[in-house]
Amino acid sequence: MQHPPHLQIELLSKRFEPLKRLEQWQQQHSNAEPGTAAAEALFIGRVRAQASDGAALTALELEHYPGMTERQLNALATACSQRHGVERCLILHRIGRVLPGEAIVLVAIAADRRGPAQRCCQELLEALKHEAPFWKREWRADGNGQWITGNTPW
Amino acid sequence: MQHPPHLQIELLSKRFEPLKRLEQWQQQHSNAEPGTAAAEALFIGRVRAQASDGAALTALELEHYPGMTERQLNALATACSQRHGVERCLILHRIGRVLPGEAIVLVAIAADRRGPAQRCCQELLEALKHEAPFWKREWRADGNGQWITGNTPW
Amino acid sequence: MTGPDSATIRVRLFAGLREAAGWGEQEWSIEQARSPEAVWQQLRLGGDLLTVRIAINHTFAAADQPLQAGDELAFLPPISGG
Amino acid sequence: MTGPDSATIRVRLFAGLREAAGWGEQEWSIEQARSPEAVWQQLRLGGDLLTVRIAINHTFAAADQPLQAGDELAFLPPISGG
Repeated sequence: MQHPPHLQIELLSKRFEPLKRLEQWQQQHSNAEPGTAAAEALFIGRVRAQASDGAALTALELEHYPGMTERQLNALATACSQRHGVERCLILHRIGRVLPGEAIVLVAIAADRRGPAQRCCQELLEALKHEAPFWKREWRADGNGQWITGNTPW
Repeated sequence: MQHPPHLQIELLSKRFEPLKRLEQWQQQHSNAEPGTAAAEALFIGRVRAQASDGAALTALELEHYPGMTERQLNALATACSQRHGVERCLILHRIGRVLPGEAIVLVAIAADRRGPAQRCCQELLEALKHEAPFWKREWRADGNGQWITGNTPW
Repeated sequence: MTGPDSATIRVRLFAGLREAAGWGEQEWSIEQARSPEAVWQQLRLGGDLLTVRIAINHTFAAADQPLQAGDELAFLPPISGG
Repeated sequence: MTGPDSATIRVRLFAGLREAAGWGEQEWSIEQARSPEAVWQQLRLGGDLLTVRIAINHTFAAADQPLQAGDELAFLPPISGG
């Protein structure tokens, strides 16, 4: 077995630039162990301009459970990374008020092979959507804010 | 039905920076149709430091079939993008001499939903590995260069 | 051995549940909080507990798991992250 | 109607096949190149045609597809891209 996967998990209350953060993450990686991970599977999710009923969306509000959310993300990332034997895992997730077009989630997985990298990225994204305590409220142009119960179809 | 997917496919004989190219691709996107695609699934493949038999690798040489390779990539990307109903598809693939650690392939898919984006990215990567005419030769430190017959396990 | 002040649990509500109840955090006497489902019944929020997930001390838990003084009990409406 | 010079096809080999044959591109008379498998037999490269993919005019084709003057026939060893 190789050494345990490197995890980096952050909740961010301010806008972030996914590619900038990926650049930093890759840099750390290539400084630490040059040339190990040949495969990177990445996912970036952004806020849509429409609410789930099609109305114009002003912003998404993301509530979380401080302490438990971090703990759950860590547990999910550890389990998924070990199950697939990947080398590095990055999760960035916004909290608070997020505007249409802004990145809300970034999942990045580095592994030696494309299969484990892709499978881990996909499973971890599903896991955090359903098993990490986050709640979305859609704020509409009319000032109406409604909690979403459930997730978008896969 | 939405309009046909936007495809960008390039064979590159020089080193490229995946995140720089992704930035340009995202920019075009947000200029053209701001806020449409909420999901991006990305894959970056790099050259390993070891040959398939574990020996140190000096470089990978990539031969292709000018004309047919481009045509096949285009056909594969069109079919896959339409099958999954995704919005944008970027494929960058190196040709010629590629050094360990350098990016050899980038596949990026933008779609309205995470499922189609991820499935399309994954299927297109498999398709181009098996259905687009590329051949890899591993150059070792001892000056020995051997053609690879077949692909790495998924 | 323990004074009456320490024989409590903390109850937390989130998102729609928090707004329905009008509060997000309360101390409850352990006497009235033997299990998550006992607390839920007293909350009278009207929804079905089956649609709500329960966490005790930041870990998912069953509705009948016994509570102990000092525990943090949370009711989590359907999750929608990512 | 067509002169003898135009009644040819172009044969192309890649990677290991190109090196085994010692050439990558040749013109063949259509008389000797009625089908990909007929060409393959004359190449005497020793490998099994089942492990090789065939393309006619940049499109994958079957080993018995008839060839026509002006066609470009290619033999493709196992692909290893990406």
